[in-house]
Amino acid sequence: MTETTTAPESEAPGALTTLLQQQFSDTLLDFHNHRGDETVRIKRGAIVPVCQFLRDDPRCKFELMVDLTAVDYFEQGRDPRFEVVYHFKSLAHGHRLRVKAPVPEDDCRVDSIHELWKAVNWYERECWDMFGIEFTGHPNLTRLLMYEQFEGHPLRKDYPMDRQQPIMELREIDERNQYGRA
Amino acid sequence: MSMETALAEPQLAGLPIEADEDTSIMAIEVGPEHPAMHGIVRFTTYVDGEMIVDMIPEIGYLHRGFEKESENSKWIQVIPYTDRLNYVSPLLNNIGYSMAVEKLFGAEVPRRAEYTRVIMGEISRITDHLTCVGAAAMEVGAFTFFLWFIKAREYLWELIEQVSGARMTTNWTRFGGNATDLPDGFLDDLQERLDKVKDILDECDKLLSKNKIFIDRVKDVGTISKEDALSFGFSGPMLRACGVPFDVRRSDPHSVYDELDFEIPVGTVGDCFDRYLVRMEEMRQSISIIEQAADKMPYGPIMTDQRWVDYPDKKEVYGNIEGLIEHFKMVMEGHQPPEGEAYAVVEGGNGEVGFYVVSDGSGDPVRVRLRPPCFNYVQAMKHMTVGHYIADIVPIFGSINMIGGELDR
Amino acid sequence: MNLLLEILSIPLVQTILKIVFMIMLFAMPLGTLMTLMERKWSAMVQDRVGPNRANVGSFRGHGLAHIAADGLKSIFKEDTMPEGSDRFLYLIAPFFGLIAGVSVFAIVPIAAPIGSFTFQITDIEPGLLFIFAITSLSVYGAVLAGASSNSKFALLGGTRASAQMISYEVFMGLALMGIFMVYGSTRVSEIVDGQNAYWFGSLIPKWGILTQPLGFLLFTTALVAETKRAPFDAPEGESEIVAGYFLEYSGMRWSAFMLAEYVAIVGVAALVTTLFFGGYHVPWLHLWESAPEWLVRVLQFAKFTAFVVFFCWFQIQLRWTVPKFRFDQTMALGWKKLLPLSLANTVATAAVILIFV
Amino acid sequence: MELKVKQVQRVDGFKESLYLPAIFTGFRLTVRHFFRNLFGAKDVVTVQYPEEQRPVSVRWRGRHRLTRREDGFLKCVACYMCETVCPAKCIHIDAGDHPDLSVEKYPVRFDIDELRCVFCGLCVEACPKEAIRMDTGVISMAYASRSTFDFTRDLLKDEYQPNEVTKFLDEDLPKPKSQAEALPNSVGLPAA
Repeated sequence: MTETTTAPESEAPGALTTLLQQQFSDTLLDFHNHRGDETVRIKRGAIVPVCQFLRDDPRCKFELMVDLTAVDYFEQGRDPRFEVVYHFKSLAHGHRLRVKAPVPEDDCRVDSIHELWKAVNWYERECWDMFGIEFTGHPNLTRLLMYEQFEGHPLRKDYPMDRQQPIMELREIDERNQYGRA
Repeated sequence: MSMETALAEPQLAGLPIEADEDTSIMAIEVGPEHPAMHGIVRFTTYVDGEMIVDMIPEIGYLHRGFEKESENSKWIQVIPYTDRLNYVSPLLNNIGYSMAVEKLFGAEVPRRAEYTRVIMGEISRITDHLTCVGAAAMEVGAFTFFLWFIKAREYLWELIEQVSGARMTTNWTRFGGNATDLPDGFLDDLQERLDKVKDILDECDKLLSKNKIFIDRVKDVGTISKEDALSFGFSGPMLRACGVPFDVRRSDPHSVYDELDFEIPVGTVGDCFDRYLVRMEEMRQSISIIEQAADKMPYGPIMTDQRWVDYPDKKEVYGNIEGLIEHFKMVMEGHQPPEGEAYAVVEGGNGEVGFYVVSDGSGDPVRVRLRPPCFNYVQAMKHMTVGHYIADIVPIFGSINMIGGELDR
Repeated sequence: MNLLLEILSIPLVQTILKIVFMIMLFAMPLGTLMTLMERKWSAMVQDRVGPNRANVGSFRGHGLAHIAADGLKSIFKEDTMPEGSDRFLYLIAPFFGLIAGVSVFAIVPIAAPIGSFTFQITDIEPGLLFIFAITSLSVYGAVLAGASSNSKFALLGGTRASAQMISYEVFMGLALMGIFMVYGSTRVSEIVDGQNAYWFGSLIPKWGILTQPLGFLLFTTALVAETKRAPFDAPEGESEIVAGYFLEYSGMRWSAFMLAEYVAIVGVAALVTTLFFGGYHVPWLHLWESAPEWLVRVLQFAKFTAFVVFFCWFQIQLRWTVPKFRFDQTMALGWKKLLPLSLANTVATAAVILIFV
Repeated sequence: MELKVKQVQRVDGFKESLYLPAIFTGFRLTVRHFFRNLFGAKDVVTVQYPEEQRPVSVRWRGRHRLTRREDGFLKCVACYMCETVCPAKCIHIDAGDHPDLSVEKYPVRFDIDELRCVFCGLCVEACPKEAIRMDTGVISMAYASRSTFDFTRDLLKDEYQPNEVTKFLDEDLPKPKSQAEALPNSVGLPAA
């Protein structure tokens, strides 16, 4: 467990961050080291070369694409609104890395990295399903968890919690929400 | 149409084939309602005779909006939801989520709490493996094996009940510690029950592990190579069965696992037989971990004394007004971890369970993301089943231990 | 009184009475009981309690009322028929298995004959070969049910069942060649009587299990495969093809399939007892020369029943012990291992008989 | 601790390919279980439910109950903490002025919809007065009608009979006659 300070340890760049700074100096936007999680923010156009580098370079050697998701900063009013978050794990070196790529709302797309790891395919589909972030070059970008007729993208913050989809019967839900006894 | 020609057909390699009278290919819907589908998942399987030529997994039937629900809750209210993710090892999810939020807080967990977490987590892992191996064995016909395992699981769930107050919906961890300490006499009871579980494991091992009928069913079935497994993002027993000794408990040591001695079982081939053996061995290792942790169990508090991480002590709440106000504020406004993001991993029952949490400093999470291990396994189902018989779906699917709640969230 | 005796002495009446006894009072009740016993015994193996909830008033009888409850339930359940099914075939399919199952009892003797009166429905010359012919009919039950259900799972189950039953039929006959050779007949009564002989004075009875141990193993395996029970229950394959060929059936027709399976269990037990365990002959009973004739018959019937019940138990125990084969492994085992073995057994038996007898 | 790796043993040799030895071993095990369960020595974890009930642990989170003060009235002060913390949002409280002047508020209405409840126990932890508990040990609530599950203040007693209509009316509340009676602490009496 890390020390109980909230002071930013983020100032000192980690080894991987330094490496990425050297290699992709023009695309690296930001980095931090909060709570020991090495994190870099990169321009979304560079996601494919960066991931390629992370997978193939012997100093990185990230065999595992652990997780791919997005975060919606709508309520925080941040611009760009979305951030696609990649988590990587290297078994050879034992380190982890988080890569984030900001995606604006009006041009909601990022390049697909499905050719680098086979696991990416479904993660990108899920991300599209949930956030509406388009992964250009993805072979089969269809809904994964929701059904085809679903309208909207449920994990966007402006998708209301209690929104009724047209395919659902409203009657039963009204009944359930009526709290208390007759 | 033979296997080779069927695979050579361009449309078969990719997306749905129209199964019509001209081809000998038949489409079979395995699931969503099917006895071998634990949880609900659908495999549209294309078979040539009994040989699978293509398969389209479809998930989402159990999607309950865990992440959306969490983002509309307070931080503490997410813990009960995590029980329902992997519902055969809920404690590991509790622990993972709490670790993620503790990482945000920068909170330190007392050692006794860590040791109890290890014990409870390993019990949970055993129940997970018991369910998985038992169910997989049941589906290849070893029903007795399954019910003996269920009996063993029953012993362990009663233990979990003694500590947390519920068998499956445990809601046991809190930020900075655990809700309850181990009750009196728990460690003796634990040892007694672990001995029973060990006996059952030995019996079941004799019953099945050397039975040629069983070996025939699982050997060289659902084989996946090391490279493919890594590319598909496998973790946990599935990856270890391929021969990669990757265990989050060792690679990213959390809790007090680096003070405990255990071996990581690995397989060689990466087929269902290896997965079965790895899981069987892992249960024995877990028992040994529990015994070590019980021996080393330190005395001390089970909650961190850091303020604003968890509710103040009940004595404070009842005794003085500051404590009461702090308690009131924490309940009404929720726990407020500092702004930032954290990714915490635990070795779950069937792989790396990761929680990615983002906070903006308020009482409501911005993002709670679960990285489900079986998501990757179900994605690889097509890769593992094509070329096998339709009956092989059952052991392969059993061995990946898909948990619907975790997969669809 | 005389009239009654006279009527009873008519062979046809005797046969009908025997049929009624064998089917209605022996095979069917045992088969029905097996439906419960399977559940109770498997519960004991698996450290469970088993069914014990059905009750008539306060009578539970450790689950005996479940037999009645199950019967009533299946009678009153709706008899559904899937859309697009072949109506006629769908309706008749369940009864092939039942007919084949009970026909085994036509040749099984349950006690030694008294004068010209045999405790056996018919003792025909071809004996077992006739039985093989009849039991092959049960293939039709599975195939027709699978083909007429208009369901893919049922179709797969039906094809599996037909392939498995036909191939195991082949060496079931071959496995028995040894028995035919040792006892020199295909007539059941002669085989049974042949097992009443002894080696070393009257020390060891010449039972089929001792003269043909390999034949016993092979024949039992083949019979278990014929009844499509574990470990050979790929045609049902409840985890992969749901319930196989009888997936779409409900109500009484489904019960007919189940009953056929359990009657077949009793049939298998009866055949194994008759062919390999001396049939009704109680070993060493001939040493007690002053035994009254009725007591001998009662003892013989009791011995026969005890062995039948034991083998029923054995089959059920086997089912809850072993996992099941995959379909292609069943076929590979049959054709590649058991068929050569039974051929070898036949040749070896013939050689031994030629040289030593 | 160093990384220790253990290779699992795949046993598949000639002895296994004979099928029979393993089947025989298995048979011995199952027969042993069979006879052990046939004659006494029940190693059965099944509970014959309605007749016998499993002893639940003291920490078991069952149906809720509202604790009472010594005068028999509810301890609850209607502070809304449990309602706030409840993840299933199944608790609904309406506060009212308590006739006993020593108590500021009391729940005029305290409803728990047990069908929505997820039995997480967070309400018990949040309560500053130990007014709500889940220690009744009631493990299953199987009633015939949906409305039976809407537990009101009056039904959250220690024992609950769904068919018995009980009402805890406002007339039953204590009616203090003097200041000293209403506020015993104000005249210096130690709290009980």
